[in-house]
Amino acid sequence: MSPAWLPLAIVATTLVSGVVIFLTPDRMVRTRSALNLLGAVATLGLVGLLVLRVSQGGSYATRMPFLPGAPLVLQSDALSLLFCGLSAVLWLITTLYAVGYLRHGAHRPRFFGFFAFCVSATMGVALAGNLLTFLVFYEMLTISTYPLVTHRGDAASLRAGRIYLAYTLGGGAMLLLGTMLLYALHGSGDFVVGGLLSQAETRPGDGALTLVFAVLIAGVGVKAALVPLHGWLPVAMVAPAPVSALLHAVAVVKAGAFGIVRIVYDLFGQTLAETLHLLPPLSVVAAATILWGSIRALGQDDLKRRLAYSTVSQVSYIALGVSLAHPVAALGGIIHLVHQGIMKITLFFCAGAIAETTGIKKISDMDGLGRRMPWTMGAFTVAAIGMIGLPPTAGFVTKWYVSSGALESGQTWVMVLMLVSSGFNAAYFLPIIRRVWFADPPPGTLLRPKGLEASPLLFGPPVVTAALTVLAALFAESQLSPLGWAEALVLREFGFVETP
Amino acid sequence: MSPVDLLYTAVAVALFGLGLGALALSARPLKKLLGANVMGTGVFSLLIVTARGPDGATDPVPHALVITGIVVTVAATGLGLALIRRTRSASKD
Amino acid sequence: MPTAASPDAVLAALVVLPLAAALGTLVLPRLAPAVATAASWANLALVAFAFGTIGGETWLAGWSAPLGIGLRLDGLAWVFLAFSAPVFALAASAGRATLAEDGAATLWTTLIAGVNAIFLGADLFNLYVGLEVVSLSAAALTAVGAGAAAARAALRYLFVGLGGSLLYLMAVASIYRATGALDIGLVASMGLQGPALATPLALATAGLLLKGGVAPFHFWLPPAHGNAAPIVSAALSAVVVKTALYVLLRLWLDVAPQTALADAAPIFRALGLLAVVVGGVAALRALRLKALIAYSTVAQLGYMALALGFAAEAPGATVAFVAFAAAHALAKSGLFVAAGMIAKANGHDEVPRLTDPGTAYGPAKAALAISGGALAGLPPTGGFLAKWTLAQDAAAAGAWWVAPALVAAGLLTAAYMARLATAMMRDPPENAAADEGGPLRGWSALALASAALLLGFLGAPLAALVEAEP
Amino acid sequence: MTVLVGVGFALVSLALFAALVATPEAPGLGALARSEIAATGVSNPVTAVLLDYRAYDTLLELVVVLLAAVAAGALAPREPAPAQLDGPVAEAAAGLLTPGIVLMAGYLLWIGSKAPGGAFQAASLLAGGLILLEVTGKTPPPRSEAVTRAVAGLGVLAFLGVGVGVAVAAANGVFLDHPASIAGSLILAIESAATLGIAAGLLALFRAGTASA
Repeated sequence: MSPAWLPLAIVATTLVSGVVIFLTPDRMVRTRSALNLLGAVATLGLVGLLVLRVSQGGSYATRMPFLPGAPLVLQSDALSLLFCGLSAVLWLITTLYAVGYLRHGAHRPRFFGFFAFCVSATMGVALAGNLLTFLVFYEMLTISTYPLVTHRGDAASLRAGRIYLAYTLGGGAMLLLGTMLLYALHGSGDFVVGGLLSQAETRPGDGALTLVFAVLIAGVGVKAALVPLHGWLPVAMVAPAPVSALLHAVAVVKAGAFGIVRIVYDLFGQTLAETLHLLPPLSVVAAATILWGSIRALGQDDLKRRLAYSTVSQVSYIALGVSLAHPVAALGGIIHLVHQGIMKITLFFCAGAIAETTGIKKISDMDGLGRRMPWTMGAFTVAAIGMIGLPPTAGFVTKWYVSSGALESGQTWVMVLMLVSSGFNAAYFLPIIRRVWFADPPPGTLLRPKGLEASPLLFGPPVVTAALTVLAALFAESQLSPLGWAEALVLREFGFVETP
Repeated sequence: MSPVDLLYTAVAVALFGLGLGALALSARPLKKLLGANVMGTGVFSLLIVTARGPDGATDPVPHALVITGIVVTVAATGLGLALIRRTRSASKD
Repeated sequence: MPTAASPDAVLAALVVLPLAAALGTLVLPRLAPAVATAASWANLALVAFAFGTIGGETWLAGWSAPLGIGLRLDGLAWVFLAFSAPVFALAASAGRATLAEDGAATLWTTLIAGVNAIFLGADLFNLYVGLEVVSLSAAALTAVGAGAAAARAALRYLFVGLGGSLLYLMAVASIYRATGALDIGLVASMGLQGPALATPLALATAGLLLKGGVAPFHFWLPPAHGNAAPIVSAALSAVVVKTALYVLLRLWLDVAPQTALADAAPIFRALGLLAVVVGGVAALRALRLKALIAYSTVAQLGYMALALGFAAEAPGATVAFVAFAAAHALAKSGLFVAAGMIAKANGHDEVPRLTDPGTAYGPAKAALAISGGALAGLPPTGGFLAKWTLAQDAAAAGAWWVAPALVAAGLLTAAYMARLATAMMRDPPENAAADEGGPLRGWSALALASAALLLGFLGAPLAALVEAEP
Repeated sequence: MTVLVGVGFALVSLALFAALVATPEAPGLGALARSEIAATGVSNPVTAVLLDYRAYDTLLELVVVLLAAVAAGALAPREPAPAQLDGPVAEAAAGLLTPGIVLMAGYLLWIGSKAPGGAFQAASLLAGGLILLEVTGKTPPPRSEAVTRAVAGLGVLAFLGVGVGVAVAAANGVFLDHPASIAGSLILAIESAATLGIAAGLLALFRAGTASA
């Protein structure tokens, strides 16, 4: 297959597998699961192939005619591969988890069909070569995630769905408006290394550009759950666990954060962003979100809602890193894209496993759970430590880079913010760990089930992702680790070294 | 325009306006239908006035248009009556 | 365009074929539905074949202007034919029960003939007769096989049609009186201005806006489209209202000089915005499913009026007008057919109580989702293409308020489409009858909706067709 | 409110009248129509316009009558009404008038090509006669609704048949382009079919109207 079609192939495989899954009748569980896995493995293979080729210096773009003067472009650059790789790996793991989680639910073809569409949209968002393509897949992501959020079909899910749609379609509308204005003003919205607008000879007036920046950031900010646009995320926790895991820890939230990175670096570019001093307000909003998310997380007794608010806070690390206008901080921000994904998905997997096997949803009922579900709670603990940012976890790497970048660029308030937020993280994760391992379970609960603590499909995935959390930190320096990739990208972005 | 043409044009326009008023404002469907017919007659009289050439030779094209218009209006009126009767009989049972 | 077949034969055939089918339905009443469906598909094939004769024209009965009547097929006309024909074909296949009603098949074929006659018509009076053929067929079809409410709606629709046609006819009479010509090209070359141009244009525009259901003349549309049978509602909202707006476009682009359109632009923009708001809010509050969809038509027609409002300053706006017409036609007809099925499966059509009709309705639900996206202008559908083109052209012409207005209107549409999405996710009560949804109908609806999606990718060819020649 | 709208319409009419008075009348197509009449095969210019120059308009007009007749029949309530006119005077009158009416209709049809007359006038007269019979209880043919509708389609059938036949005969000629030599007889053929068609159509419209109110 000629390489130029590789990016399109990645997006298409998941799309086609989604359509095929839709057509398989409900009762054919095994065939559907097989199809699902086949799709996931095929996508992972293609992404692997792409990563390999790009590391050997190739670069691939698929251009498709779409609107007059504005084609659809899917291209592979370091940033897209980072997000693509993350999604492909985690999709495979989550598919396994979802098969175990939904053993006996209704509407499964619909669930897995939209699940595949959603990943296809995420791949599209990752590989988008211009703002228009990004918008198309960004909206497709909204549409394909809505049925997943409202999967249970009961009143609570429908209400959550309505709120979810209101926020995400509102965000989509802002992004659409920004895209329309940019294409009207500048005629193109291609993502260019070093920033399309900073390198453009003639560009629209500063006022117009600032407006477009604000509108675009508001558009992606909804999915990136920046305060005050984060309201939908805790509400959407009513969705089944695999949805919360993949979507709200990886796909949807990251699409927003990824959008911020694209807009700041590849659309406006570092230099223009600084001259128009667009970044300070962004860093203030990011900081506010980090604090607000952590504070709200403290007060939640429902495990998934606490994790949800933690996501709101954690995602803004990416926005913060990017908005500090310093290479090392930017590196921390970008790398958190991957790290937060791995850690948060572990936590959601565990939350789902706990709810599915023991029915416990409240943190106050989780006493002594460690003895009953050692593997799951072990993975939970590793991920929780990662979120707090203690070595040797991926979380530590992120915070290390962001804070050292902030120090070097003299923005010491960021260092303080890092410490405070780590404190908050500890404040809402450590009690859970203490309760799970050191408190004794309420009398009469089944201590140690004879066989496995839950179906292997439920506790396997979190253990794998927890391991990844640790591995990402230990092998941070190696070329193929997320950090390696991010380093190549950031150095290129800041112009220290030519692209490979 | 000769005074006679002026008069005919005025009558044509008046019929058109009255017909339009009746069609739009009257509540009873039969009256609306009659209004439409009067409005049509207004347009057709204007066409006939136009057909009167200055040298007395009439222009056949407007005449043909009027015949076509009249037949279309008759057909529409027939359909309108059938629909009025259907609304009455449908609302009865 | 290489004209493989002579335009004379092809253009005439586009009108003769449906009329022959109409006679067929009279001669073989029991086979009427089959004849009507076959004719609809043959019409689609003929329209596809007619692509080769774009740019061709034919003077019927051998007499050229000013005495004779011409049929002309330019890119614009072909696009209107190209989105109407699939609607008729797929709706006919999805509505065999409705076509079996007494007289329905005949009216369906005369409706197609009237629509083709209008899109090909190049003579002002001939367009009047074409509009009458369409109005009477549509009004009668609205009442066919439906209850008292549909009969009342059909009667009001007939009166609106009659009033609109006679307003238009008075305009034609005034134009003939001032120019002595009826052919559009000829009248345009006469260079009418002042009151001789303004009055007929105003009368014709009022009449055509009334027949086109553009707000504030939209009062008749929701009852008519809401009460008719699903495939009739599909044909009415997708094609019939567009015929009046097509004639309006012809008048303002071909007959009136560009300065006249520039002067009238603020009116069309105001009407457009009014329609978008009125239709959108009403759709948001509508209780019944078909009323919601009908009010959505009122809103979507507003986009077309808005596009016409910019046609003077930015030629690309005509492409937007056509794209809105095409995307709405395909998406709305798919939506009506799918909604008809879903309402029947639910046993009622009150939106707040609608529930998921079950897996047998997969294609219908997919059609609902895709057409909802197309109407809301979500990328990559045809609706998005239309909005994008209009926003870019308006911005080029300095009207920066259009982009936010279109995006806000899109949100409003998405809001009332979300009501349907919520319904489709609502699990049915246990005792819901699992009626086996007709397989064909669901796929017809999905085919129409997918065409609206595909349109999103045909921006460049569409622009080339519409702006082919002056 | 209605007064307001009424005043609005009055203003519209005044504006229209003012515009019409202000615009000079164009000479119209009278001279041209007469100069070309030789090729149409008829000498009455109005019939020439109706059946040759703008024959396509007339075709669509016949379609309107046909579809109105079909629709009215389909929508009217089912039960046919008893005869309204009965008694010896009515029956005698019907008996006496009908042959005259049919003859007169034939004459109007025939004279149409030379003087004012033609299909529409003949059909209206014929329909009047048929309705007279219908009302006095002697339902004239075509009796069943299906046959009436089929007969109502005769006019359209004739137009299509001649129009396509002429185009095919002239080797991709133009629809309805009657060759000058046989134009007159073609037009007469079409007019005769149209007379029967429109008469049946009007009869169908009448029958739809008389079904019980």
